[in-house]
Amino acid sequence: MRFVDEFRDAEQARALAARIAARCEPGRTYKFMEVCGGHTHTIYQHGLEDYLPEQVELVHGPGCPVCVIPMGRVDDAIAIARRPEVILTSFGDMMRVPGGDGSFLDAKAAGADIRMVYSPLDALKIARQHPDRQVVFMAIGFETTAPSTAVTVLRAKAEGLTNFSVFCNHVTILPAIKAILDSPDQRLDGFLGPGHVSTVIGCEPYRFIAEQYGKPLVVAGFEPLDILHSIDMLLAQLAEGRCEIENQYSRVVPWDGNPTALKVLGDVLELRPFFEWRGLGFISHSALRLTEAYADFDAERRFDVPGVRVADPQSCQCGEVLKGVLKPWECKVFGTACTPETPIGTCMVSPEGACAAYYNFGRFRRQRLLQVTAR
Amino acid sequence: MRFVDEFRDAEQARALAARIAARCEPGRTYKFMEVCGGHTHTIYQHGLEDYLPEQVELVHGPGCPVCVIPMGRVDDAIAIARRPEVILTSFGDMMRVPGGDGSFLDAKAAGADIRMVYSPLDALKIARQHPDRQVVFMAIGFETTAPSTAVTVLRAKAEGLTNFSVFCNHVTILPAIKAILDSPDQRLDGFLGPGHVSTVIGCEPYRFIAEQYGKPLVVAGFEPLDILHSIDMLLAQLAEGRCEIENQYSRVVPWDGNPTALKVLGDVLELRPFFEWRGLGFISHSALRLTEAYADFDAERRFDVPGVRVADPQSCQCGEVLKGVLKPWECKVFGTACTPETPIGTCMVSPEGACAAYYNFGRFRRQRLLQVTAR
Amino acid sequence: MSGEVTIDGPVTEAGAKAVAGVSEQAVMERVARARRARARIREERLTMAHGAGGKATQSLVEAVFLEAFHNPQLAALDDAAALTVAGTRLAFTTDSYVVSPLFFPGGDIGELAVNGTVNDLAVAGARPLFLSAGFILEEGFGVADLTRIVTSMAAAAKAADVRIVAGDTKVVQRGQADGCYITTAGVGLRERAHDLGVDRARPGDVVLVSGPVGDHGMTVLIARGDLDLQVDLRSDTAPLHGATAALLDACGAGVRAMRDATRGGVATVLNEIARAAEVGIVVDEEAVPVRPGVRGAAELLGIDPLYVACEGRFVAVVAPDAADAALAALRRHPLGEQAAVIGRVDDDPAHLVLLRTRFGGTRIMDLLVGDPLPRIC
Amino acid sequence: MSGEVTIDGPVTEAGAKAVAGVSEQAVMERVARARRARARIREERLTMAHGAGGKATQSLVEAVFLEAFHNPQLAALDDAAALTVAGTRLAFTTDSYVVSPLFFPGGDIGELAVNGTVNDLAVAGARPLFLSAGFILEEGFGVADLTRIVTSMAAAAKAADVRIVAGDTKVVQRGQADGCYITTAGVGLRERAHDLGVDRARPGDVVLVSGPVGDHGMTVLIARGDLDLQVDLRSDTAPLHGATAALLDACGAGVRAMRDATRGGVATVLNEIARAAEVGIVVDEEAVPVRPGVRGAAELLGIDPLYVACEGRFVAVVAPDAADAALAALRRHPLGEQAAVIGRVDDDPAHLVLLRTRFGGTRIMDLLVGDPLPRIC
Amino acid sequence: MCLGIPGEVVEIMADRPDLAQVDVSGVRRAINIGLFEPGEINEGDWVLIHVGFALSKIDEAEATAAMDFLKSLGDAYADELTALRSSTID
Amino acid sequence: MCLGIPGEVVEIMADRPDLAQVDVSGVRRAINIGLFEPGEINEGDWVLIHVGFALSKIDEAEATAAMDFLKSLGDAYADELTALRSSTID
Ligand code: SF4
Ligand code: SF4
Ligand SMILES: [Mg+2]
Ligand SMILES: [Mg+2]
Ligand SMILES: [Mg+2]
Ligand SMILES: [Mg+2]
Ligand SMILES: [Mg+2]
Ligand SMILES: [Mg+2]
Ligand SMILES: [Mg+2]
Ligand SMILES: [Mg+2]
Ligand SMILES: [Mg+2]
Ligand SMILES: [Mg+2]
Repeated sequence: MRFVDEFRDAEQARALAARIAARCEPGRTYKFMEVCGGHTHTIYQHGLEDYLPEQVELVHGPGCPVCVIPMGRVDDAIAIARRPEVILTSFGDMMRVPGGDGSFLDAKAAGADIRMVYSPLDALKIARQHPDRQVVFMAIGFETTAPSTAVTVLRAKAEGLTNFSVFCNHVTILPAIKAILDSPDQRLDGFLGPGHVSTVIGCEPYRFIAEQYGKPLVVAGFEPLDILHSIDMLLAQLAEGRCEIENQYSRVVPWDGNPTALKVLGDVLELRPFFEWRGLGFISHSALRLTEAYADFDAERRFDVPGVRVADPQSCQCGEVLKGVLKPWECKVFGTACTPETPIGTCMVSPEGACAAYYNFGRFRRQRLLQVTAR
Repeated sequence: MRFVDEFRDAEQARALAARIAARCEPGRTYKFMEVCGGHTHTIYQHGLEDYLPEQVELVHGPGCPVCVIPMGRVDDAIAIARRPEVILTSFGDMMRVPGGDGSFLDAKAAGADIRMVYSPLDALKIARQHPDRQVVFMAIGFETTAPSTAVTVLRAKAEGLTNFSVFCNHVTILPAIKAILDSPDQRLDGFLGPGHVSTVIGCEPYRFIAEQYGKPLVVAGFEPLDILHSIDMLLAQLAEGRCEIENQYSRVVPWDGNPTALKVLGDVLELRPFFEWRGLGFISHSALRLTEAYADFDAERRFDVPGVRVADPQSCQCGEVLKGVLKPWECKVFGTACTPETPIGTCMVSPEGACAAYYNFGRFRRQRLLQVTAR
Repeated sequence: MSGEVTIDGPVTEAGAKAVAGVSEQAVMERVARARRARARIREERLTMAHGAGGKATQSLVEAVFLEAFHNPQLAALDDAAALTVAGTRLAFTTDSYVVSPLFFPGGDIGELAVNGTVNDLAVAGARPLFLSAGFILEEGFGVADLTRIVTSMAAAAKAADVRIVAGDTKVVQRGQADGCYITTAGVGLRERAHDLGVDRARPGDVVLVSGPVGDHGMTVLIARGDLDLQVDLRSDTAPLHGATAALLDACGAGVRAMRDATRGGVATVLNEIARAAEVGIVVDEEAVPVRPGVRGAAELLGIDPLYVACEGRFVAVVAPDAADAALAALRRHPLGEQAAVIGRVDDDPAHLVLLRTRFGGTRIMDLLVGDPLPRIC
Repeated sequence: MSGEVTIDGPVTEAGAKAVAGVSEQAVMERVARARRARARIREERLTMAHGAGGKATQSLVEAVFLEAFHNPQLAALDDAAALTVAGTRLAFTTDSYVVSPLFFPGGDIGELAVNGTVNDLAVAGARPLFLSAGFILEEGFGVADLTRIVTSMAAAAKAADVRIVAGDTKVVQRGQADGCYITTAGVGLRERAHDLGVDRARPGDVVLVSGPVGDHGMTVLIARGDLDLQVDLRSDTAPLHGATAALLDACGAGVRAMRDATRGGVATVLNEIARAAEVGIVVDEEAVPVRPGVRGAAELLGIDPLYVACEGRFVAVVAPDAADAALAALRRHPLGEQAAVIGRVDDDPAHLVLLRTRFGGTRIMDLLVGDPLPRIC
Repeated sequence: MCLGIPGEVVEIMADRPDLAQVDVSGVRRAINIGLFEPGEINEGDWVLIHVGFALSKIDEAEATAAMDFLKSLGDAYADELTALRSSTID
Repeated sequence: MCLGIPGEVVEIMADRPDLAQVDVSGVRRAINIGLFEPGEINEGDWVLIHVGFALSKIDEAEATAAMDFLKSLGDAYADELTALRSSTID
């Protein structure tokens, strides 16, 4: 596959690994946060850490759209889905995310009409096919996904559809990064910036990270060589005493993002004053909702949404994991009470979630594995 | 079973058979019409003709509610049932009755929501359970069944149900009997009167049959001894030169019928100016519909009923059979193209239908059967 | 309620004349030939009648399945196929269970799925040994209900001395099943040398039924609740291998055929025998054991108990000289205490079952058309 | 799109301290023990995940079915139960087929229902002989479609040299099935003396796959149409008895185990082997044959082709010295032209499958949790 | 036409006087007695049931009279047969 | 986050200029190109696809540059390794 396989080459990985190892100062450790769950997934899926020296530690950030949804929002969505007239549509990713009283999959098993879609436009298609039903799209995702929702709403309006609405859970990445930088217990040496968010917002908005917080950030692609390359770039900045925003993923990310997408997004969606993030609590101006002009398509206005607030389970330490304070295995319930089959926290659900990636793809007994596979 | 088994006694049947045989004048044949399909069913189910001398011939009348429904009414009902909001409810008897384009069973298989009920009140229950649907009851039957429909409509009104209506196909027996008596090709010696219709209308209304047409009528019960007894009573009248209305079924039929039922019926239902009968064509004042006061519960007013008119198939001779002009086996398609699995006419559908009873329970090679079973 | 009467009917003389001169006998012989003709399926879509065990089912099986799969074992349409593998005489059968409700007085779908397949092996004269079970489960189905069903299957398997050795589970979307469907297949060993088969009935043979008929079907119909009937009835579901073995032990080759009277009831089994063996069967209605509750419900609903399914009763055809031993052997078995001789095989009228009614009359007892639906006429 | 940021999160130090002093290694050993623990089922209701072939299916099978039906043949969870009846070595298996759509490029539910059961017998080392077929049909299902399915079954049976000797048909109400479900069971003869079993894999053994993986599952997923993808793919459905026989002829007792890679794909089969034999398996991602269309669709949908079902591919574990002969034998067979050695068995880490990625890294390849759902993250 | 079946009224429902429990050979069902005036149908009465309604109250005296008549015919016939047989045997 | 996959635009739909057919390893799908101005996306372009939308147009020059850089590293490393090996053998 073009633009994919080229960036999965083992030989070049070995070269990059050697370069990375060479850059590490003896006795110093480097802690980088991959903001994005997509990076986490790549790291584990390809076994990328096998190429990293012990000195380089990657910690998982808050950039998994599924992981940051608070339980109460899941319950709210289920409450909407339980209405007999409603078809709730959702990406497959959401199906197993636990709310306070089960997941979409459980609600579906109990009779709610919940359907998976691949694109928000598929939800629109379902709305056209079922004029007698109310079709609600459970919108999740960062700035990457929000423009697609916005286009879909524009289309619904243009077609005059009265049975389509959006339950909007779009979040924005910058306030989450700022929250982490403001967290007192965090010591990071730099960031792997979210590649696909950046296709929309570009690279400029990260400047405050370098300038106000003094941390370098490299916007990174999602193939394993992209990540190794980005780590190499971060190490280079540190070695050279630079602190900049760089773009490793320039084949996909224009420095200024996608102006058309930003315009559509600004037309249809606006910042909420506050939004709750799983584990992180309420963060101001961190999420999106439909503007007044599109209020007719806002499920929160169309339906009586209970606005459930569910305290995270006592045992859940997703917040710490999302902030990079704890490694997944340091959570008390990791891998025993909390597994991908019976997730307690959302980080265990999405294959992008730090805990799920760690559990499914494993990093444990890493030396042993290397030994075994090298035979 | 009390009031049932006593009237199925083989020994008493033999006594009655002897008496009947003794009453028959040598060289004379007797042709009696059992008006009622229930009688037809009893006759075949119990093999009653084994007890009758060749001189006594029973011919089947028009009294099978299913058999007289014209194909167009079936099609109309299916058109209603096809509406997505409608649940059509119907007695099991109607399920296989062919319209111009298939039966209820076929329409159900093709997606219409058609459900069987045992009582019109069950249809009401379904309406209560599905407030978001329109529940239509396909009402069929003579004066026996019409009062139950009337009570059901009264109850629906009392409960203020707005999602229940009746597609009324109730017919009245007297115009049909009169039509047969007026038919030029009919030579009958008397009638077995419809026992269960008479529980409602009583025996008086038949008087014109004796007085204007000079035919005796005995209101007959439905157990085999009831029928043999009634035949004996008819033969007695003929032998004695009487021509009267008599009531063999006095344990169930009061001479004056059921005044409460008649009142309810008169309140809720009224005669239609005309109604089409399968095979008999249009007969004036022969069927019932809801009165103006209950117009809200009339499916014909609530829905846009197409009012389909379907010519009976060329090969169909149900009319002749219903009038007793043809025996079932004399119809050209009997038992070959027209069978209970693939009925062309309605007489082949209901187990009360003359053709179905004849086909299913058989009378053919009657002597041979007697031979075989007597071994 | 009365008024002027006018008539606008078709002319009738033409029709009446069309068949003038043709005798009833000639017509009825033509009809009899048509009755025996190979089944065709005319509908474009399946209706519930195609699953009811009567004529529509027969048409479906003959026109679609036998047509495609033609081989002698299947064509016999026996309860179980008789196979010989490396010299070992096996019986092999399958049935799918879709009963509603899943739990009913006297049993549940799990017990049924074991007993039904055990019985198909048993009436084929085989010793039931191993079962497989394929589950099709509806999304949302209760795990507790499933556990109850599976536990009941295990108990039934133990009671029937068979092992469930192979299985499969599928889950389908909500609304694409009715909770739980089970398909079992069974393998048995045909230990006895002599073969059974419904085509082996001979004129003079005697027909027995192992107990009261219709309990299962009527129990389930009423348990559905639509009819609002209450009655103290229980399904007759039971494994018949003991009773069939007792009969075979007592009569040996005197047993011509056995068949469990499931879907379509005793009447259907008798018709299948009459067709397969090209014989007539005359049944004495009075002799057929029917419980009062079954009879009462049947009268209320306008259904004939002889067409109502049993799940623990079988019909046996035995040679005339084995009849007494057969009845005695059955009556000694707990599941055959009310066994009865209900009729006999005759050479004529071939392919037909005749009923000598309780009233003393005679009629044909044909395969059912469509479902045995409650009726009001 | 920017503004004042405030935080109102939980205190984090407490959590962080709770595990202080516990090593990653200690935690991961506890986790590994939990991984191996007997499956439990916690849900009150079944979800689609219970039918997807991954962990939920495993829990359901172990906690409900094995628990109730405990017997050695079933507990082996082999593709087919190994039975011995009157000295004859038989294999017996069943599967239910609920595929949607019923017709897809390269096959249909009928062909699948025959091949699937034939394959379960074949990979058990048996010669497939006889099948049964139970049909659960939805009221309203088209007779023409049914005929097409049944005709296709007949052709598949002929191709696989088996006979369909027993059958059953049920019709359920409209809305209580998805057109047509088929459950087949199969009986085969275990002609060879040596036994196969997924518990027989030994460290040092070599793992092969008979051809490109995921064609069937991806074809069906795309044929459903919801994803609006067009691709030139066909189901790989095929009877494997010829290929398995060729392998057994070539390697005899060198063949330890075979399993067809159906629901859950090759990854699931490998996990089943690792669990049953208490071994580790190391797979070379690069060596696994995957067609470009499958790969492209998998990337688009965020699905791993190793978890996607095949219906005409099997995994074989062979002794080290039989590996070359095995690969050669498979490659000579038309269904094994693209056969490949994809990994080997190791003694450690027991119960786990490790994937050496194309990129040169290593990761666990566990049983799937839930359905392989298309995802956007 | 119109399947009708005799059943015994075993209970008038207290809260719904238009409903009665009837018994048919041990089978029970609630039926509607709204085609009779209140008080007309009582426990112990036999009624003819049609589509879930009591259509008619069975007149036991009339039933007995009919049965007696039929029985008398049967007896007479049996006597005659016996006489016939003895005459033949003689 | 946000699975994105490169695909080649093989057709702009004539009747729906906001839709394009893309090809990913032989798999085709219609995707929405409404996040670009009309004319910005053309046949032969490669785009990054996310939830059925083209999110970004892939810059082939940048991609080539990145690949060349990585390749140069790889080649250098390979040379080094060869050198190392020869030195060991020697
Ligand atoms: S192990 Fe579970 S509860 Fe703990 S941080 Fe991970 S997802 Fe949250
Ligand atoms: S045989 Fe058929 S068409 Fe002819 S009269 Fe009877 S029902 Fe009508
Ligand atoms: Mg059977
Ligand atoms: Mg069977
Ligand atoms: Mg059911
Ligand atoms: Mg059976
Ligand atoms: Mg299976
Ligand atoms: Mg298998
Ligand atoms: Mg199997
Ligand atoms: Mg399907
Ligand atoms: Mg299988
Ligand atoms: Mg069967």
